[in-house]
Amino acid sequence: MTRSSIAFWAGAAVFLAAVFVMTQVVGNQYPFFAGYIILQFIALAVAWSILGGYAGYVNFGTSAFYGVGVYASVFLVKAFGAPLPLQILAGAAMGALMGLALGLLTLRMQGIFFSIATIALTIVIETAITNWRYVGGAAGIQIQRPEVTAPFDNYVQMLFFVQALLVVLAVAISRYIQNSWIGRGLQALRDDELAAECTGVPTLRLKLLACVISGALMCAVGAPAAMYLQYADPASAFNLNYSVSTLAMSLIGGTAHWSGPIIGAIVLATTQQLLTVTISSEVNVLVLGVMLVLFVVGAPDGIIGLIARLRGNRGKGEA
Amino acid sequence: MFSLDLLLDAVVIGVLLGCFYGAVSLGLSVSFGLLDVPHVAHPAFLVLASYAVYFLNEHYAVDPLLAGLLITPVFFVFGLAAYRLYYETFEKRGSDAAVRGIAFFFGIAFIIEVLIILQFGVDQRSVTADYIGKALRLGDFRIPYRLLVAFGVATALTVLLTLYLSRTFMGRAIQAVAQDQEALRLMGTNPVKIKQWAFGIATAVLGISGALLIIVAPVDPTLDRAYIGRTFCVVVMAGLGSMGGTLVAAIILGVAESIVLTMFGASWAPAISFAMLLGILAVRPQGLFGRRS
Amino acid sequence: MTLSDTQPPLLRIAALTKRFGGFTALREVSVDIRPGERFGLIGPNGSGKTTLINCISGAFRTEPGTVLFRGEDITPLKPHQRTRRGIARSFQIPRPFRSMTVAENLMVALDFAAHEHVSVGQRRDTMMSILEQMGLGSKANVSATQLSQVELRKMELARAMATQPKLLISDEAMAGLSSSEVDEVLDLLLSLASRDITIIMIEHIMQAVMRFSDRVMCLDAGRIIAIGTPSEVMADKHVQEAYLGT
Amino acid sequence: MSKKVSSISRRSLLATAGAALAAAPLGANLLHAQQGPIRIGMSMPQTGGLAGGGKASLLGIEIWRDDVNAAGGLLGRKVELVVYDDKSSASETPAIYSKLIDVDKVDLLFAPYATVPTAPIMPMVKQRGLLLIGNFSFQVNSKVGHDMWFNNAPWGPADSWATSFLDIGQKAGGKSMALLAADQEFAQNLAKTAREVAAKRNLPVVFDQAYPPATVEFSSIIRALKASKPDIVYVASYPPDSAGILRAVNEIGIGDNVKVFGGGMVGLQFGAVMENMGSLLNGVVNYNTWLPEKSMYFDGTKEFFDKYTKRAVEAKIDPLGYYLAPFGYASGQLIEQAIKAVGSLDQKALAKYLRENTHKTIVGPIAFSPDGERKETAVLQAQFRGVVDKNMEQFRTSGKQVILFPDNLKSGELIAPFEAARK
Repeated sequence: MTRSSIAFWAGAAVFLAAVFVMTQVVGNQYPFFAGYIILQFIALAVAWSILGGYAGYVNFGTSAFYGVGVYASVFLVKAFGAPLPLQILAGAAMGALMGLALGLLTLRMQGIFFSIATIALTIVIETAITNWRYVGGAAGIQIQRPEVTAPFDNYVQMLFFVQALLVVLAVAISRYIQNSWIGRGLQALRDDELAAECTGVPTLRLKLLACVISGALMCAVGAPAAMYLQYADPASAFNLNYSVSTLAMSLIGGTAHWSGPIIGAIVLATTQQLLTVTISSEVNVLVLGVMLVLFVVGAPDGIIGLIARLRGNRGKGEA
Repeated sequence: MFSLDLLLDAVVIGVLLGCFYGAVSLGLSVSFGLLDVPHVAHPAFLVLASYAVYFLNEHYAVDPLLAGLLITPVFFVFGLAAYRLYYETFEKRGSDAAVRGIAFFFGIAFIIEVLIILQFGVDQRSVTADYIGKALRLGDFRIPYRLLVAFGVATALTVLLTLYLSRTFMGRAIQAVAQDQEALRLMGTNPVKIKQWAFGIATAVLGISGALLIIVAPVDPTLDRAYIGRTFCVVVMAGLGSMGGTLVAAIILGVAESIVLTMFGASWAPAISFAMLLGILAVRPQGLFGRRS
Repeated sequence: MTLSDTQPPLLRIAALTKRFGGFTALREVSVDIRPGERFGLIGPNGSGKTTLINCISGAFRTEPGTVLFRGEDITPLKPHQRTRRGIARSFQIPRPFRSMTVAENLMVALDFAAHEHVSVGQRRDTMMSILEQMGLGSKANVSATQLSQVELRKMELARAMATQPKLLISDEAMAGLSSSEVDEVLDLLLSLASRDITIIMIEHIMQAVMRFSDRVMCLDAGRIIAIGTPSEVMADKHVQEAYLGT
Repeated sequence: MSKKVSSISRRSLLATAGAALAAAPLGANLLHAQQGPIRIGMSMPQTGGLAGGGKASLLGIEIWRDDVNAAGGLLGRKVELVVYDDKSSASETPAIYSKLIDVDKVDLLFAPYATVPTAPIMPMVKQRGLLLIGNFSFQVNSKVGHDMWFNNAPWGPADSWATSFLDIGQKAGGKSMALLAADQEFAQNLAKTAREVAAKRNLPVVFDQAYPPATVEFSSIIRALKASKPDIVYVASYPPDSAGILRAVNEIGIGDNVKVFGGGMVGLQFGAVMENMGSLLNGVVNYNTWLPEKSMYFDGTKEFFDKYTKRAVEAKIDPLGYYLAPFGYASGQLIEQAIKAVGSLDQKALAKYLRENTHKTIVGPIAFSPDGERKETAVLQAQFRGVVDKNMEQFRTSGKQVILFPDNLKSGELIAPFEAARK
């Protein structure tokens, strides 16, 4: 293991330990409720940018994957009373399949066509779920949580920890991809697809791989949301907000490095959570809009890019 | 339930509805189809135009279509400015313009949404005119005048835009810029100027499209979200940049939707049209009337 | 083509036709390229040179017609599969991976197209030695966007070389360069050719083509109008007509 | 730590203060003023699809707060509202209510407007044993079974809605029903009960369609409905669609055999929509919660609307505000009466009081059944009459919407068939 790998895994271990200790010590529930949402967006943004960031294929269908994750859980709970780990695994499997199908169908298309196709896919899936009476259809469905298992004494605390695990998983995968030949291949095809092909990069296969991994992770992230809300309805599960927010988070953070989406998600999700409980009105939406515009105009490489530029300048100053 | 009468009726209504979809997509067909600008704020501009029309209709009793015409110069200038901003910040910098452009236009769309809410509130608004709420009777058939207006406006806009693009110098330059920017640069014309002009035209068209939107159905500030999918689908299905193709694709979409609404499970209507788009993209990525090989 | 050829051809193009809609860009083009050959491809603008390259490298699908490489029919293969079999190319307008450094540009090729599996360390050594050969040793960690025109051309060739090709196609690698730079690139290509790499060179600069090529082929309007030694082709009256205009 | 101490002392102080209240109000006020206000927490949709209703509902609650504070507050303490925007989405409310409970430590909870944002918080308030005043959600407690839930909406038993409408239709001679419902949560719930009631009565359902959200044009669907020749047309629709449906009905026609049309169209209660629809509304029999008919005025109703009308203009929200705003005010009145009677903020005691008594509000007397819904439905079915175009003020006068149900509030008789009532 290289030094940076050791540092990364040590950091991940410390993070998980801290999350775990928090679930055991903190009695106030709010940090877990709000923290869950923030963690969920981190995982979504990281998963999204595997395809959207590294490969440059903008997936508008985050909400489709997220929603399918939610409804995979709803179905499993209703049909078999399946436990949480199984829900997440099933979600991931569904997501991988969906990613594969989406990829096969659309990845031959150039950039923006792919994006449009993902919008279409979202609507098709949402309509299908809306018409599926077994999982509640348009009317939505209320779900009973099972008893919480030790060592947690509260379900939301457990979900918080589970979501933290998913974040670590997503980041580890994203980091691995970036540092491996896969990441280099994706970066090459994002820069220039034909040049990449002519340099030996199997672009279609790599894109499919990215699509499958990204899809599996996004669905897995959605799966525990059914238990978090104890309620699911198509309009909320397939909300456009998920698609736009993950896109925004990745871009605000920067897509050049695996840490970009994390930073972006922390900044934007925390801001949104804070605004929800402070200003709390349409200004909230306005802030998202203004942040998006300011960042893509003023900091095209995101916060990561800003930091790099600052460092670069300082380095030059010293030299 | 099946009857020939109903089917015929569904087709007629579908064609008219499709014309409406076409009319609200034409601007996008220029801005996205010809100029490759990922203009996801197109529907937000559209709703903004509807509110402008509403304002004129409500306070000065201006006919909605006339109001739509009146705001086109304003929207033209607005479009010029929007493209300039987009160009300076994205296109000029080259790669990745599409991804950031999408985020940028989403941001713009949200800002417009909120500004409308702050100015007009969240209630839905509609306009009044003689042709709203009445229908043309043809024997057993009844066709709402609203939709006939949509039909007329859509055809007129399509014909005008097609003529403009093929007959005028500027129009041909716009077509050329869509094909090959380099060639145009060699000819000594500045492609940026031409694209800016074209984006202005695309936005100006939205003035009339916006009027149509509020004539056909009431609008509310967040209506734009429902039209992102629809308008992009029409443009992509048509194949980028063909005005006539846009209208035809929109009509196909309208007819499909109308038939499903009438004959089969209505709640499947959106899935049908978008599945159709997915199918077309899978088989024929350049769209039905695509310019790209 | 001539009977004196005892070796099988490295690349055989047989009755290749390419249409774009109603426009025929290539018409029944057939030609064999011998191993180790320095092959020049000339023709006026729009004659189909780049289209032919795109068909050989796999960027365009061709039908009818076949492309055989070392005896294998590669017509159905994708570009990356052809690259892995040993066909590399550069682009008329350089297409670097803009978000990467020069070294990373080469690493893509080494990661994906290298024939044998070697350690990361060895790959880095290979990469550096290619860069040194190309005179880009000092630019390894410079972003591809900061290179000059001639450096970009060299980097494209270096990236192509990093795929360890048997056939290198150079698409107007000298366009827009000064005469001293042209000589620089030409020397590079000649040194590559001396190492058993077959090279197809597309070029407008006649001097360079004449100096470089064993054999020259001239295309006009998608057809072969002449093929032979440089001097034969230059003397051909069809070629002169094509260049001086009809 | 300090917070815990203060909350304990607050509770003990409350007990003494409650007793002292009647005897020495002025002194008690001084005492309690130092304790800080009673804080009522809620989320409310202020953006997204439910924002229109949410804002009107909130204004109703705010007017109650101002009234009660003007009268000296509750238990001598001022009332304060803590309100967050849930963006009309289910995914926002769990975190918001956790914040209200665990961080803001509010004294009482109100639910957000509508079912979707309310559903996810039901298990949470049940688990914590908290009182929750519901706000126009539909059958959200039926599966959860929380005994400290009280819905301010006049819905009553789940099927009463369909029952009253079908009663009217059948009395007018209707022998078949057509059902057109939006493919969204509330409308689908209505449609479901309508199907059940129809089945119970052997009323054939000749047309049953769910139309998707964001449908632009209803002409073809109305044409298909017309072709099925129903006597009763039950429509469960959302605001943007209600207008589209009525327009299409007006343009396409619906057939002479239709006796009654309407039932569950959301949107025809909002001023802006009604003004825009104008004469298209005539003849429609639709549900309502409050109407300016003589029978609907109770103690304080008129004063409330005087205040509302003034403030709605500034806030750019529904100028009429019949649908939700008075019920927001009534939510406040419910809690006000309970606190006054119990004399403390003890949630169990408040819930017991609310469950066992009938409460006077500006929307009439309210009594709850064990599931926390109204004991009897107070959903009005009213027919639009003599409405003219482009006139908001007409809706403030009686007679524009004649109440047909319930009997005790009735202000007129049905005019049938539908086409006749349109003239």
